Amino acid sequence: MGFITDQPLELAALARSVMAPERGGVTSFLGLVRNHQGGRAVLRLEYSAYGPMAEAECARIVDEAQSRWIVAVALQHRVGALEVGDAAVAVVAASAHRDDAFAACRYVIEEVKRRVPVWKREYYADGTVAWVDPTANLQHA
Amino acid sequence: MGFITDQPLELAALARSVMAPERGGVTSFLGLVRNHQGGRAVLRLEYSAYGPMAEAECARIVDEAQSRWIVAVALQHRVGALEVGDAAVAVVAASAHRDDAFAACRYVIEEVKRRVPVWKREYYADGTVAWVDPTANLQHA
Amino acid sequence: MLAASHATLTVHVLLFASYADILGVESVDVTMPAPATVGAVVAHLRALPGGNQLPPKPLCARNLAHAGVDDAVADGDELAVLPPLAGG
Amino acid sequence: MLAASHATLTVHVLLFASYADILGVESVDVTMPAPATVGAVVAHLRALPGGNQLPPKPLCARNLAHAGVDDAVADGDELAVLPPLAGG
Repeated sequence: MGFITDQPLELAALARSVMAPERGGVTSFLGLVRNHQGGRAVLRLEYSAYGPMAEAECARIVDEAQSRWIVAVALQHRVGALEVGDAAVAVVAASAHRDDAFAACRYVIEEVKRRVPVWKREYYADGTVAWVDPTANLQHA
Repeated sequence: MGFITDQPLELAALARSVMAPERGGVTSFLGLVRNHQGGRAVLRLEYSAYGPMAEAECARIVDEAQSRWIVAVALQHRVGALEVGDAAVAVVAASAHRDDAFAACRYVIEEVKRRVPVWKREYYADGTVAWVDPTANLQHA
Repeated sequence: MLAASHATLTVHVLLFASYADILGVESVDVTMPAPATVGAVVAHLRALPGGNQLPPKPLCARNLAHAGVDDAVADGDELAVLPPLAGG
Repeated sequence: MLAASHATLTVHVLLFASYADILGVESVDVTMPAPATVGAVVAHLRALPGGNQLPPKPLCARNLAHAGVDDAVADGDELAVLPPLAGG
Protein backbone atom coordinates (compact mmCIF):
# COMPACT_ATOMS: atom_id res chain seq x y z
CA MET A 1 0.00 0.00 0.00
CA GLY A 2 1.61 3.27 -1.11
CA PHE A 3 1.53 6.49 0.86
CA ILE A 4 0.15 8.40 -2.13
CA THR A 5 -3.10 7.17 -3.63
CA ASP A 6 -5.79 8.37 -6.01
CA GLN A 7 -8.42 6.30 -4.19
CA PRO A 8 -10.73 7.51 -1.36
CA LEU A 9 -9.05 7.22 2.03
CA GLU A 10 -10.51 4.64 4.41
CA LEU A 11 -9.67 5.52 8.01
CA ALA A 12 -10.93 2.21 9.40
CA ALA A 13 -8.78 0.16 7.02
CA LEU A 14 -5.74 2.32 7.73
CA ALA A 15 -6.31 1.95 11.48
CA ARG A 16 -6.61 -1.83 11.18
CA SER A 17 -3.19 -1.90 9.54
CA VAL A 18 -1.51 -0.69 12.76
CA MET A 19 -3.89 -1.82 15.51
CA ALA A 20 -2.65 -4.71 17.64
CA PRO A 21 -3.55 -6.16 21.06
CA GLU A 22 -0.39 -4.72 22.62
CA ARG A 23 -1.17 -1.23 21.30
CA GLY A 24 -4.11 -0.01 23.34
CA GLY A 25 -4.09 3.62 22.23
CA VAL A 26 -4.86 4.61 18.63
CA THR A 27 -4.79 8.28 17.64
CA SER A 28 -5.72 9.42 14.16
CA PHE A 29 -5.98 12.59 12.13
CA LEU A 30 -8.03 13.24 9.01
CA GLY A 31 -7.54 16.36 6.92
CA LEU A 32 -10.68 17.18 4.94
CA VAL A 33 -11.20 19.44 1.95
CA ARG A 34 -12.74 22.61 3.33
CA ASN A 35 -15.45 24.62 1.64
CA HIS A 36 -13.60 27.93 1.88
CA GLN A 37 -10.10 29.30 1.36
CA GLY A 38 -9.13 32.87 2.12
CA GLY A 39 -12.78 33.90 2.18
CA ARG A 40 -13.64 32.32 -1.18
CA ALA A 41 -16.09 29.45 -1.60
CA VAL A 42 -14.36 26.32 -2.90
CA LEU A 43 -16.28 24.04 -5.26
CA ARG A 44 -13.70 21.30 -5.79
CA LEU A 45 -9.97 20.85 -6.11
CA GLU A 46 -7.18 18.77 -7.52
CA TYR A 47 -4.20 17.53 -5.58
CA SER A 48 -1.05 16.68 -7.49
CA ALA A 49 2.24 15.30 -6.18
CA TYR A 50 5.84 14.77 -7.13
CA GLY A 51 5.08 11.10 -6.72
CA PRO A 52 8.47 9.42 -6.17
CA MET A 53 9.64 12.09 -3.74
CA ALA A 54 6.29 12.19 -1.94
CA GLU A 55 6.53 8.43 -1.36
CA ALA A 56 10.13 8.75 -0.14
CA GLU A 57 9.37 11.69 2.14
CA CYS A 58 6.32 9.97 3.66
CA ALA A 59 8.45 6.89 4.34
CA ARG A 60 11.09 9.05 6.04
CA ILE A 61 8.49 10.80 8.20
CA VAL A 62 6.92 7.50 9.28
CA ASP A 63 10.38 6.07 10.06
CA GLU A 64 11.24 9.14 12.12
CA ALA A 65 8.04 8.87 14.15
CA GLN A 66 8.54 5.14 14.70
CA SER A 67 12.13 5.75 15.85
CA ARG A 68 11.23 8.59 18.18
CA TRP A 69 8.21 6.96 19.86
CA ILE A 70 7.16 3.35 20.52
CA VAL A 71 4.44 3.45 17.94
CA ALA A 72 3.18 1.98 14.67
CA VAL A 73 2.21 4.64 12.11
CA ALA A 74 0.05 4.47 8.98
CA LEU A 75 -0.15 7.39 6.55
CA GLN A 76 -1.89 8.08 3.25
CA HIS A 77 -2.31 11.20 1.15
CA ARG A 78 -4.83 11.31 -1.64
CA VAL A 79 -4.21 12.95 -5.03
CA GLY A 80 -6.49 13.68 -7.98
CA ALA A 81 -9.90 15.35 -8.04
CA LEU A 82 -11.47 15.79 -4.59
CA GLU A 83 -14.79 17.22 -3.48
CA VAL A 84 -15.46 19.39 -0.44
CA GLY A 85 -15.56 17.14 2.64
CA ASP A 86 -13.37 14.41 1.15
CA ALA A 87 -10.39 13.28 3.23
CA ALA A 88 -7.11 14.44 1.67
CA VAL A 89 -4.76 12.98 4.29
CA ALA A 90 -5.07 10.31 6.99
CA VAL A 91 -2.63 9.50 9.78
CA VAL A 92 -2.98 6.73 12.38
CA ALA A 93 -0.57 6.14 15.27
CA ALA A 94 -1.03 3.12 17.55
CA SER A 95 0.91 2.61 20.77
CA ALA A 96 0.78 1.01 24.19
CA HIS A 97 0.89 4.57 25.55
CA ARG A 98 -1.46 7.32 24.45
CA ASP A 99 1.19 10.00 25.03
CA ASP A 100 3.20 8.36 22.27
CA ALA A 101 0.18 7.86 20.03
CA PHE A 102 -0.84 11.53 20.26
CA ALA A 103 2.72 12.85 19.87
CA ALA A 104 3.51 10.66 16.87
CA CYS A 105 0.22 11.45 15.12
CA ARG A 106 0.77 15.18 15.57
CA TYR A 107 4.40 14.95 14.43
CA VAL A 108 3.45 13.10 11.26
CA ILE A 109 0.74 15.53 10.12
CA GLU A 110 2.97 18.54 10.81
CA GLU A 111 5.86 17.04 8.87
CA VAL A 112 3.60 15.98 5.99
CA LYS A 113 2.40 19.55 5.61
CA ARG A 114 5.95 20.89 5.89
CA ARG A 115 7.84 18.40 3.72
CA VAL A 116 5.74 16.25 1.36
CA PRO A 117 5.64 17.64 -2.21
CA VAL A 118 1.91 17.94 -2.85
CA TRP A 119 0.09 20.84 -4.47
CA LYS A 120 -3.53 21.87 -4.54
CA ARG A 121 -5.41 23.61 -7.35
CA GLU A 122 -8.70 25.07 -6.17
CA TYR A 123 -11.77 25.85 -8.27
CA TYR A 124 -13.85 28.63 -6.73
CA ALA A 125 -17.55 29.47 -6.93
CA ASP A 126 -16.68 32.75 -8.70
CA GLY A 127 -15.17 30.79 -11.61
CA THR A 128 -11.54 31.46 -10.77
CA VAL A 129 -8.86 28.81 -10.28
CA ALA A 130 -5.66 29.04 -8.23
CA TRP A 131 -2.75 27.07 -6.93
CA VAL A 132 -2.95 27.26 -3.12
CA ASP A 133 0.02 28.86 -1.36
CA PRO A 134 -0.31 28.19 2.38
CA THR A 135 2.71 30.44 3.05
CA ALA A 136 0.60 33.37 1.81
CA ASN A 137 -2.41 32.44 3.95
CA LEU A 138 -2.48 32.07 7.71
CA GLN A 139 -5.78 30.21 7.73
CA HIS A 140 -5.32 26.47 7.60
CA ALA A 141 -6.57 23.45 9.52
CA MET B 1 -27.17 8.24 20.44
CA GLY B 2 -26.03 7.76 24.06
CA PHE B 3 -22.46 8.09 25.27
CA ILE B 4 -22.59 4.63 26.87
CA THR B 5 -23.43 1.70 24.62
CA ASP B 6 -23.26 -2.08 24.69
CA GLN B 7 -22.76 -2.19 20.91
CA PRO B 8 -19.41 -2.33 19.05
CA LEU B 9 -17.96 1.16 18.52
CA GLU B 10 -17.84 2.39 14.93
CA LEU B 11 -15.18 5.07 14.52
CA ALA B 12 -16.26 6.00 11.00
CA ALA B 13 -19.88 6.54 12.03
CA LEU B 14 -18.83 8.55 15.06
CA ALA B 15 -16.53 10.68 12.90
CA ARG B 16 -19.31 11.34 10.39
CA SER B 17 -21.45 12.72 13.21
CA VAL B 18 -19.06 15.66 13.72
CA MET B 19 -17.38 16.07 10.32
CA ALA B 20 -18.46 19.13 8.34
CA PRO B 21 -17.03 21.10 5.41
CA GLU B 22 -16.00 23.98 7.69
CA ARG B 23 -14.12 21.60 10.03
CA GLY B 24 -11.06 20.51 8.08
CA GLY B 25 -9.21 18.77 10.93
CA VAL B 26 -10.56 15.63 12.57
CA THR B 27 -8.60 14.02 15.40
CA SER B 28 -9.71 10.78 17.00
CA PHE B 29 -8.68 8.40 19.75
CA LEU B 30 -9.59 4.75 20.16
CA GLY B 31 -8.85 2.87 23.37
CA LEU B 32 -8.56 -0.87 22.73
CA VAL B 33 -8.72 -3.81 25.11
CA ARG B 34 -5.12 -4.87 25.63
CA ASN B 35 -3.93 -8.44 25.92
CA HIS B 36 -1.99 -7.88 29.13
CA GLN B 37 -2.43 -6.12 32.48
CA GLY B 38 0.29 -5.93 35.10
CA GLY B 39 2.17 -8.74 33.40
CA ARG B 40 -0.81 -11.11 33.23
CA ALA B 41 -2.36 -12.32 29.97
CA VAL B 42 -5.93 -11.07 29.59
CA LEU B 43 -8.47 -13.34 27.85
CA ARG B 44 -11.53 -11.09 27.94
CA LEU B 45 -13.20 -8.54 30.15
CA GLU B 46 -16.44 -6.93 31.16
CA TYR B 47 -17.00 -3.22 31.46
CA SER B 48 -19.78 -1.98 33.70
CA ALA B 49 -20.93 1.57 34.35
CA TYR B 50 -23.01 3.65 36.70
CA GLY B 51 -25.13 4.40 33.67
CA PRO B 52 -27.01 7.61 34.49
CA MET B 53 -23.94 9.29 35.96
CA ALA B 54 -21.67 8.06 33.15
CA GLU B 55 -24.04 9.65 30.63
CA ALA B 56 -24.16 12.89 32.61
CA GLU B 57 -20.38 13.03 33.11
CA CYS B 58 -19.69 12.33 29.42
CA ALA B 59 -22.09 15.14 28.48
CA ARG B 60 -20.31 17.51 30.87
CA ILE B 61 -16.89 16.59 29.45
CA VAL B 62 -18.05 17.10 25.85
CA ASP B 63 -19.64 20.44 26.80
CA GLU B 64 -16.42 21.54 28.49
CA ALA B 65 -14.34 20.67 25.41
CA GLN B 66 -16.77 22.42 23.08
CA SER B 67 -16.71 25.52 25.28
CA ARG B 68 -12.94 25.61 25.58
CA TRP B 69 -12.11 25.02 21.90
CA ILE B 70 -13.93 25.71 18.63
CA VAL B 71 -14.66 22.08 18.02
CA ALA B 72 -17.40 19.48 17.65
CA VAL B 73 -16.84 16.39 19.80
CA ALA B 74 -18.29 12.88 19.64
CA LEU B 75 -17.70 10.35 22.42
CA GLN B 76 -18.77 6.77 23.11
CA HIS B 77 -17.78 4.25 25.75
CA ARG B 78 -18.70 0.62 25.38
CA VAL B 79 -19.88 -1.59 28.24
CA GLY B 80 -20.54 -5.32 28.49
CA ALA B 81 -18.35 -8.23 27.45
CA LEU B 82 -15.35 -7.23 25.30
CA GLU B 83 -12.64 -9.25 23.64
CA VAL B 84 -8.95 -8.36 23.37
CA GLY B 85 -8.56 -5.81 20.57
CA ASP B 86 -12.11 -4.45 20.80
CA ALA B 87 -12.51 -0.70 21.11
CA ALA B 88 -13.68 0.30 24.59
CA VAL B 89 -13.77 4.06 24.05
CA ALA B 90 -13.84 6.33 21.00
CA VAL B 91 -13.39 10.11 20.87
CA VAL B 92 -13.59 12.31 17.76
CA ALA B 93 -12.92 16.07 17.70
CA ALA B 94 -13.47 18.05 14.49
CA SER B 95 -12.38 21.65 14.05
CA ALA B 96 -11.29 24.22 11.51
CA HIS B 97 -7.94 24.19 13.32
CA ARG B 98 -5.97 21.06 14.07
CA ASP B 99 -4.51 22.56 17.25
CA ASP B 100 -8.05 22.65 18.63
CA ALA B 101 -8.90 19.20 17.31
CA PHE B 102 -5.84 17.61 18.95
CA ALA B 103 -6.24 19.51 22.23
CA ALA B 104 -9.95 18.73 22.56
CA CYS B 105 -9.48 15.04 21.72
CA ARG B 106 -6.73 14.70 24.30
CA TYR B 107 -8.73 16.59 26.93
CA VAL B 108 -11.77 14.36 26.45
CA ILE B 109 -9.94 11.04 26.76
CA GLU B 110 -8.05 12.24 29.87
CA GLU B 111 -11.24 13.44 31.54
CA VAL B 112 -13.12 10.26 30.61
CA LYS B 113 -10.47 8.18 32.34
CA ARG B 114 -10.44 10.50 35.34
CA ARG B 115 -14.16 11.11 35.83
CA VAL B 116 -16.54 8.69 34.09
CA PRO B 117 -17.79 5.91 36.40
CA VAL B 118 -16.84 2.78 34.47
CA TRP B 119 -15.26 -0.38 35.87
CA LYS B 120 -13.46 -3.26 34.27
CA ARG B 121 -13.44 -6.90 35.38
CA GLU B 122 -10.65 -8.85 33.73
CA TYR B 123 -10.48 -12.61 33.15
CA TYR B 124 -6.89 -13.85 33.00
CA ALA B 125 -5.29 -16.82 31.27
CA ASP B 126 -4.36 -18.26 34.69
CA GLY B 127 -8.06 -18.57 35.60
CA THR B 128 -8.17 -15.62 37.98
CA VAL B 129 -10.55 -12.67 37.76
CA ALA B 130 -10.05 -9.15 39.08
CA TRP B 131 -11.54 -5.68 39.12
CA VAL B 132 -8.93 -3.42 37.56
CA ASP B 133 -7.59 -0.62 39.75
CA PRO B 134 -5.58 1.77 37.55
CA THR B 135 -4.49 3.69 40.65
CA ALA B 136 -2.56 0.59 41.72
CA ASN B 137 -0.89 0.13 38.32
CA LEU B 138 1.25 2.65 36.49
CA GLN B 139 0.98 0.84 33.16
CA HIS B 140 -1.90 2.09 31.10
CA ALA B 141 -2.46 3.30 27.56
CA MET C 1 -41.23 20.20 67.28
CA LEU C 2 -38.47 20.78 69.76
CA ALA C 3 -35.19 20.79 67.87
CA ALA C 4 -33.61 20.25 64.49
CA SER C 5 -31.27 17.79 66.21
CA HIS C 6 -34.11 15.27 66.16
CA ALA C 7 -34.46 15.56 62.36
CA THR C 8 -33.16 12.76 60.15
CA LEU C 9 -32.45 12.32 56.47
CA THR C 10 -32.44 9.25 54.30
CA VAL C 11 -29.90 8.80 51.51
CA HIS C 12 -30.17 6.15 48.80
CA VAL C 13 -26.67 4.66 48.56
CA LEU C 14 -25.42 2.87 45.43
CA LEU C 15 -22.42 0.53 45.45
CA PHE C 16 -20.53 -0.65 42.39
CA ALA C 17 -18.00 -3.22 41.24
CA SER C 18 -15.58 -4.24 44.02
CA TYR C 19 -17.48 -2.18 46.63
CA ALA C 20 -20.70 -4.04 45.86
CA ASP C 21 -18.73 -7.28 46.34
CA ILE C 22 -17.37 -6.06 49.69
CA LEU C 23 -20.75 -5.13 51.15
CA GLY C 24 -22.72 -7.81 49.35
CA VAL C 25 -25.33 -5.29 48.16
CA GLU C 26 -25.68 -2.88 45.25
CA SER C 27 -27.88 -0.39 47.07
CA VAL C 28 -28.89 0.43 50.61
CA ASP C 29 -30.94 3.21 52.21
CA VAL C 30 -29.10 4.97 55.03
CA THR C 31 -30.97 7.10 57.57
CA MET C 32 -28.84 9.53 59.57
CA PRO C 33 -29.27 12.49 61.88
CA ALA C 34 -29.52 15.72 59.89
CA PRO C 35 -27.46 17.63 58.87
CA ALA C 36 -24.96 15.12 57.43
CA THR C 37 -22.07 15.03 54.99
CA VAL C 38 -20.96 12.55 52.35
CA GLY C 39 -18.20 11.52 54.75
CA ALA C 40 -20.72 10.76 57.51
CA VAL C 41 -22.64 8.43 55.19
CA VAL C 42 -19.38 6.70 54.25
CA ALA C 43 -18.53 6.30 57.96
CA HIS C 44 -21.94 4.69 58.46
CA LEU C 45 -21.26 2.26 55.58
CA ARG C 46 -17.82 1.39 57.01
CA ALA C 47 -19.56 0.26 60.24
CA LEU C 48 -21.60 -2.32 58.32
CA PRO C 49 -20.37 -5.96 58.11
CA GLY C 50 -17.35 -5.97 55.73
CA GLY C 51 -17.52 -2.19 55.46
CA ASN C 52 -14.08 -1.68 56.97
CA GLN C 53 -12.68 -2.79 53.59
CA LEU C 54 -14.00 0.47 52.09
CA PRO C 55 -11.41 3.23 52.09
CA PRO C 56 -12.13 6.08 54.55
CA LYS C 57 -12.35 8.60 51.69
CA PRO C 58 -13.64 6.83 48.60
CA LEU C 59 -14.62 8.61 45.40
CA CYS C 60 -18.30 9.58 45.76
CA ALA C 61 -21.02 11.05 43.59
CA ARG C 62 -24.12 12.84 44.82
CA ASN C 63 -27.10 13.00 42.45
CA LEU C 64 -24.97 11.99 39.41
CA ALA C 65 -22.07 14.41 40.01
CA HIS C 66 -18.76 13.93 41.77
CA ALA C 67 -18.86 15.08 45.41
CA GLY C 68 -16.28 15.60 48.16
CA VAL C 69 -16.48 13.94 51.58
CA ASP C 70 -17.23 17.31 53.18
CA ASP C 71 -20.19 18.04 50.90
CA ALA C 72 -23.60 18.07 52.58
CA VAL C 73 -26.22 15.46 51.72
CA ALA C 74 -29.94 16.12 51.74
CA ASP C 75 -32.92 13.89 52.36
CA GLY C 76 -33.69 11.88 49.22
CA ASP C 77 -30.21 12.22 47.72
CA GLU C 78 -28.69 9.42 45.69
CA LEU C 79 -25.14 8.85 46.91
CA ALA C 80 -22.88 6.57 44.86
CA VAL C 81 -19.66 5.18 46.31
CA LEU C 82 -17.26 4.63 43.41
CA PRO C 83 -14.34 2.19 43.31
CA PRO C 84 -11.26 3.40 41.38
CA LEU C 85 -12.48 4.25 37.86
CA ALA C 86 -11.19 2.06 35.05
CA GLY C 87 -12.81 3.46 31.93
CA GLY C 88 -11.14 4.36 28.67
CA MET D 1 42.70 17.38 -20.68
CA LEU D 2 43.84 20.81 -19.56
CA ALA D 3 41.59 21.89 -16.70
CA ALA D 4 38.59 20.93 -14.60
CA SER D 5 37.16 24.34 -15.44
CA HIS D 6 36.21 22.93 -18.85
CA ALA D 7 34.14 20.13 -17.28
CA THR D 8 30.37 20.37 -17.36
CA LEU D 9 27.48 18.59 -15.67
CA THR D 10 23.92 18.03 -16.75
CA VAL D 11 21.05 18.12 -14.29
CA HIS D 12 17.53 16.89 -15.06
CA VAL D 13 15.24 19.64 -13.69
CA LEU D 14 11.60 18.98 -12.79
CA LEU D 15 9.04 21.77 -12.39
CA PHE D 16 5.66 21.42 -10.70
CA ALA D 17 2.34 23.18 -10.30
CA SER D 18 2.65 26.99 -10.56
CA TYR D 19 6.34 26.78 -11.51
CA ALA D 20 5.54 24.52 -14.45
CA ASP D 21 2.94 27.11 -15.49
CA ILE D 22 5.51 29.92 -15.23
CA LEU D 23 8.15 28.22 -17.37
CA GLY D 24 5.72 26.39 -19.63
CA VAL D 25 7.54 23.07 -19.17
CA GLU D 26 7.48 20.27 -16.61
CA SER D 27 11.09 19.21 -17.14
CA VAL D 28 14.25 20.57 -18.72
CA ASP D 29 17.86 19.40 -18.86
CA VAL D 30 20.33 22.05 -17.74
CA THR D 31 24.03 21.79 -18.58
CA MET D 32 26.37 23.92 -16.46
CA PRO D 33 30.07 24.32 -15.76
CA ALA D 34 31.15 21.94 -12.99
CA PRO D 35 31.21 22.19 -10.03
CA ALA D 36 27.76 23.71 -9.47
CA THR D 37 25.24 24.20 -6.67
CA VAL D 38 21.46 23.94 -6.49
CA GLY D 39 21.42 27.75 -6.41
CA ALA D 40 23.40 27.98 -9.65
CA VAL D 41 20.88 25.76 -11.42
CA VAL D 42 18.06 27.93 -10.10
CA ALA D 43 19.88 31.06 -11.36
CA HIS D 44 20.11 29.41 -14.78
CA LEU D 45 16.34 28.70 -14.73
CA ARG D 46 15.59 32.29 -13.71
CA ALA D 47 17.37 33.48 -16.87
CA LEU D 48 14.95 31.51 -19.07
CA PRO D 49 11.87 33.24 -20.54
CA GLY D 50 9.42 33.84 -17.67
CA GLY D 51 11.96 32.49 -15.19
CA ASN D 52 12.21 35.78 -13.30
CA GLN D 53 8.85 34.87 -11.74
CA LEU D 54 10.61 32.06 -9.85
CA PRO D 55 11.77 33.12 -6.37
CA PRO D 56 15.57 33.43 -6.00
CA LYS D 57 15.59 30.72 -3.31
CA PRO D 58 12.77 28.26 -4.02
CA LEU D 59 12.29 25.00 -2.16
CA CYS D 60 14.34 22.37 -4.02
CA ALA D 61 14.84 18.61 -3.89
CA ARG D 62 17.85 16.72 -5.22
CA ASN D 63 17.36 13.03 -6.01
CA LEU D 64 14.06 12.83 -4.07
CA ALA D 65 15.26 14.59 -0.90
CA HIS D 66 15.02 18.22 0.18
CA ALA D 67 18.17 20.20 -0.64
CA GLY D 68 19.48 23.66 0.20
CA VAL D 69 20.56 26.23 -2.40
CA ASP D 70 24.21 25.80 -1.35
CA ASP D 71 24.17 22.01 -1.81
CA ALA D 72 26.32 20.70 -4.66
CA VAL D 73 24.75 19.02 -7.68
CA ALA D 74 26.39 16.22 -9.65
CA ASP D 75 26.11 15.14 -13.25
CA GLY D 76 22.93 13.10 -13.74
CA ASP D 77 21.13 14.47 -10.68
CA GLU D 78 17.39 15.01 -10.69
CA LEU D 79 16.67 18.48 -9.32
CA ALA D 80 13.05 19.38 -8.52
CA VAL D 81 12.01 22.99 -7.98
CA LEU D 82 9.04 22.94 -5.62
CA PRO D 83 6.36 25.62 -5.29
CA PRO D 84 5.03 26.19 -1.74
CA LEU D 85 3.77 22.83 -0.52
CA ALA D 86 0.04 22.51 0.05
CA GLY D 87 -0.47 18.95 1.22
CA GLY D 88 -2.41 17.75 4.22
